[in-house]
Formats: sequence, C-alpha cells, structure tokens
Amino acid sequence: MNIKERKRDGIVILELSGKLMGGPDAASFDETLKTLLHEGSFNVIVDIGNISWINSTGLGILISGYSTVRKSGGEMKLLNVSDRIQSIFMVSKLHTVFKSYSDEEDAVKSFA
Amino acid sequence: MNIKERKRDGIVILELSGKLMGGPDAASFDETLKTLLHEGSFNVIVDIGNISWINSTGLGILISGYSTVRKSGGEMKLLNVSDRIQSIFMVSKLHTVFKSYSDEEDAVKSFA
Amino acid sequence: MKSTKSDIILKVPSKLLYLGVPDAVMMEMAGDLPFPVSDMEMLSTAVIEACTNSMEHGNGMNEDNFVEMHFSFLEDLVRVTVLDNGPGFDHESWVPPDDLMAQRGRGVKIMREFTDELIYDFADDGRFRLTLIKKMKPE
Amino acid sequence: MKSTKSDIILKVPSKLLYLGVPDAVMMEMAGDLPFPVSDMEMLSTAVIEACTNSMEHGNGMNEDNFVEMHFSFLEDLVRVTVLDNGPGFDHESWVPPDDLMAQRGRGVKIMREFTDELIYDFADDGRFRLTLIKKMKPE
Ligand SMILES: Nc1ncnc2c1ncn2[C@@H]1O[C@H](COP(=O)(O)OP(=O)(O)O)[C@@H](O)[C@H]1O
Ligand SMILES: Nc1ncnc2c1ncn2[C@@H]1O[C@H](COP(=O)(O)OP(=O)(O)O)[C@@H](O)[C@H]1O
Repeated sequence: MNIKERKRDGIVILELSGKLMGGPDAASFDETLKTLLHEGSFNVIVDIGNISWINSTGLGILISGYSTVRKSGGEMKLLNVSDRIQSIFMVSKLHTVFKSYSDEEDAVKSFA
Repeated sequence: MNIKERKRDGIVILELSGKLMGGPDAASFDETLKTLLHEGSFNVIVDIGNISWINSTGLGILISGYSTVRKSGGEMKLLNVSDRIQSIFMVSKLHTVFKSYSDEEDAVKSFA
Repeated sequence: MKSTKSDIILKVPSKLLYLGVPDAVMMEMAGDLPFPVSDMEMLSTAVIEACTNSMEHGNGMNEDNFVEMHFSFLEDLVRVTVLDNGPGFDHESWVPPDDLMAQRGRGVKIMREFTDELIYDFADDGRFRLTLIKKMKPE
Repeated sequence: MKSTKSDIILKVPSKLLYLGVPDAVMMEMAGDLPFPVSDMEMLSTAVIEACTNSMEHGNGMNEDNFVEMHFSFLEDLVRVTVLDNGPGFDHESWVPPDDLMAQRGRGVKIMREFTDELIYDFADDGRFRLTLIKKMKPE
C-alpha cells in the first residue's frame, strides 16, 4: 500500500493505492494519521479508489484509523469505495460505520 | 481474443481485445477479414489497444491477415500498439512491415 | 459436483507480499470464464482470507513454509483448496467478535459469506486443508 | 547468482486458455518489486513463448500434461524455469526462418532477445526444463 497526501479546501485527502492487507501497512497508515492529528488536521478523507483489494486485516487498519481520528475529535470519511470493497463492508456491517462518497467535492463539502 | 467491428469514413476498424495467442483466434480473425474483403472493404484498421499481450503465434495471425488483405489489393494498418507489443515488433523486425498509428483520425486519413 | 483434477496449482511462501498472486490468478481466469466477475471477486476475497490465515496461523509467517492452492474451474462452480503446515482449526465453531469495531476476527465470517461451502480436513500428507466452493451461474 | 528456493511454483494444464496465468503472476509481482515494468514485461513475454512451446511441442496440447513453472525473484535478477513432459530441444541450434512474413518460428528468437540467459537441461525426474534469466536493475 502507498499513501499520497494532498489538501483541498483545508481538508486532508489521503490517496491509498495497491493492496490494503496489514503487516507494514498498519504502521504506515497509523503514523500518517498521527502526524496529521499532531499538526492539527482533524478531518481526513481516505481515497481508496486505487486500492485493488483489501483483506480483513486491512479492514482492521481502516477501523483503527477511524477510531484514532475520532478520539481526537476529528472525522475520517472514505472516497471511491469500489463495488468489491463495498461488498466486504456490507458483510462486516462496516457500511454503518464508514461514511463514504463517490465524489470528491461532496466528500469535502460534507465537512463544512 | 474478441473482435468488435465498426466503420469510420468508410474505413473498417476492428477493435481487438483480450490476448492474441493463436488457436481459435486465428480462424476468427481470418474469417472476419475474408468477410470484409468479400463485402468490398479493402482498407482495414486493426485497433490492438485493448490487447493485453501477444505471443509469436499471435504475431503469425497478424501477418497472415496482413497478407490476405494485401493480396486483395487492400491495406491493413495497426492502431494503438502498446509499448509491450511494439518491443515484440522490433525484435521480429515487423515494425518495418506494419504501419501503425496512435491516433485514430490519423490512421483513417492515411487511407485518403 | 464432478470430481476433477485441479486445473491450476499454485505455491507461494508465507509472506504477505505474495497474497496478491492468488487474486491475480483468479482475476485473470475471471476474464476468460463465463462467470459473473463479482462472484469471482467474492470467491477471491475469501481465498485471500484463507491464505492470510494459512500464512499467519498455519505457517506462523515462516517463509520456508509454503501455502499451496488448487483451483478447479468447473461448469457451474469454482473450487479452491488451500493447504498449510499448521495444526488446522474448526471454522464451524468459530464465533466472530460481536464488537463492530474489533480490529481482527473477520476472516472466517467473510469466507462464510462469500462462499457456498467451506470444508476443512487434512490432506493425506497431514497438511491442513480448507476447501472453498462457490456456485457460479454462467452468464 | 545466489541459488535459492523458488518463490512461486505454478502448474497449469496444456491449454492455451491458461497462458494468461503466468503473465498475471509476473505482472502482479512487477507491481510490488523495484524492477522496471518493461523488463518484467519482456521476461513475461519470453515466459509465454516458453509455455506456448511446452504446451504445443513438449506436451502435444494434451491437457492431462501440465506445464510447471518456478519463479525466483532475486535481488538483481528474475529466473523462471519451465518444465514439460516432452523430448526437449536444443534451442541453441535453432535457426529462425529468414522470411520476415513467416507465420511461425519466432518464439525462440523472442526468448533469446528478451532474456540474458537461456539454459536447457532435464530435471531429475526426466522432464525437459528451460531456464530463463533476466537481469534486473532495481529502480
Ligand atoms: N489456517 C488456520 N490454521 C490455524 N488456525 C486458524 C487458521 N485459520 C484461522 N484460524 C483460527 O481462526 C481464528 C479466526 O480467524 P479469522 O476470522 O480469520 O480472524 P483473525 O485471523 O483476524 O484472528 C484465528 O484467530 C485462528 O485462531
Ligand atoms: N518445449 C519444447 N519441446 C520440444 N521442442 C520445442 C520446444 N520448444 C521449441 N521446440 C522446437 O523449436 C522450434 C522453434 O520454436 P519457436 O521458435 O517457438 O517456433 P514455433 O513454435 O512457432 O515453431 C519448434 O518448432 C519446435 O520444434
């Protein structure tokens, strides 16, 4: 998994690519979020449009990140969830936890 | 390999997709061309932009098609040759045989 | 279900890096078989879970221990078996954590939901074997 | 060249349908390894030629005969061996047809051009084995 970081209207967008599957991915995602929170960025959009697949360990990474951001009073939302990943959210009932958007502007505006 | 057929300015464009690797591909490409020639379409553009890879048997199919069209007084040109396929043309010196284009309009105009 | 020889056999070391390989194999075959891509994706997701577990719980992430997979593409179903060198486990008695926010423990649930049949036994050579079967409706 | 265990082992029946599988494996690995994608593509193209030949000339397109491949991803090279059940052949003495428009006979030439080393021998069990090696410059 790779992470690219950019900002739009003050909201941080993390673009993930590759496979989200635990191992070293956990630490790199966690560190990225902690640095952002430390710098005062509490609202984060995670774009997973370029994630080819995710396993249950990868789900754990998203959940842990979500909790970390929440604890700091921020919010983490998802962008571009593929049908394949959406079906995994459904069977794990995580679609009730993660707010997700298919349009970047909508996602950014949702923080307003 | 799949073949879709369409026309632009009187020129037939065959859009190939999948893998070009001999076996049943040979007969289906050959029959498509023979039908076109029979119907009086002598100028053909073969768009291989959606061919993921080609092997040497697949090269043979293109060569055979090229010769068939030539014998009828027509011309067969290629469109959207990927870098991967171009490198195979180079080592087989077939880039000296096949005229290829990266722009559909240029390819169509070249028959004018 | 016809019993046939496996079509494809794949062996990879127990290293997360290789988890993408069975998925690449399944998705490559999905492109040529007359089955719905979403069904192949679900089965592949289940296979990734099985492999992750075989690497982690079965082979203890020891790279010298391979995970072996057999893929059978039949007329109306796809069957994948996953073998590891561990003690095995009874997935039927596994109760996933209740907590929606639990970080682990979802693999077996995903395998159950995304397959039609999930069978565990041991191969003749003693390796633990999980068989995942998904019925396919040709399109 | 370090001698290491193969990383990935793949077995497919002798059927053209399965030619895409080794390519899918190589390209999946290409996405994660620090090697130029074009080098991996060239090697994969050579491997497809080797498999096509093993299916056709080695195994006589008999689907009960498998083509077995071993992939080793080392620090500065990738090595792939391809095994079939046929009589084998000496690729060094093969002279490709001169005719630019010949329909066949380009496989060995493509393998030579797209690899750094091409070795043939027989495995301990008597199977014909072609080894394809391509040096890789980590990016
Ligand atoms: N191949 C296996 N060998 C041994 N134990 C396994 C295997 N697969 C799963 N298990 C056991 O089943 C439990 C549940 O697996 P799973 O639902 O995938 O959750 P997780 O792997 O996150 O713990 C694991 O914690 C492990 O104890
Ligand atoms: N695995 C193999 N086993 C036996 N003979 C082979 C094998 N691979 C190649 N050959 C021989 O080498 C020749 C040249 O192969 P190639 O250059 O790929 O051209 P083609 O397969 O189109 O004839 C083949 O015609 C065949 O006689």
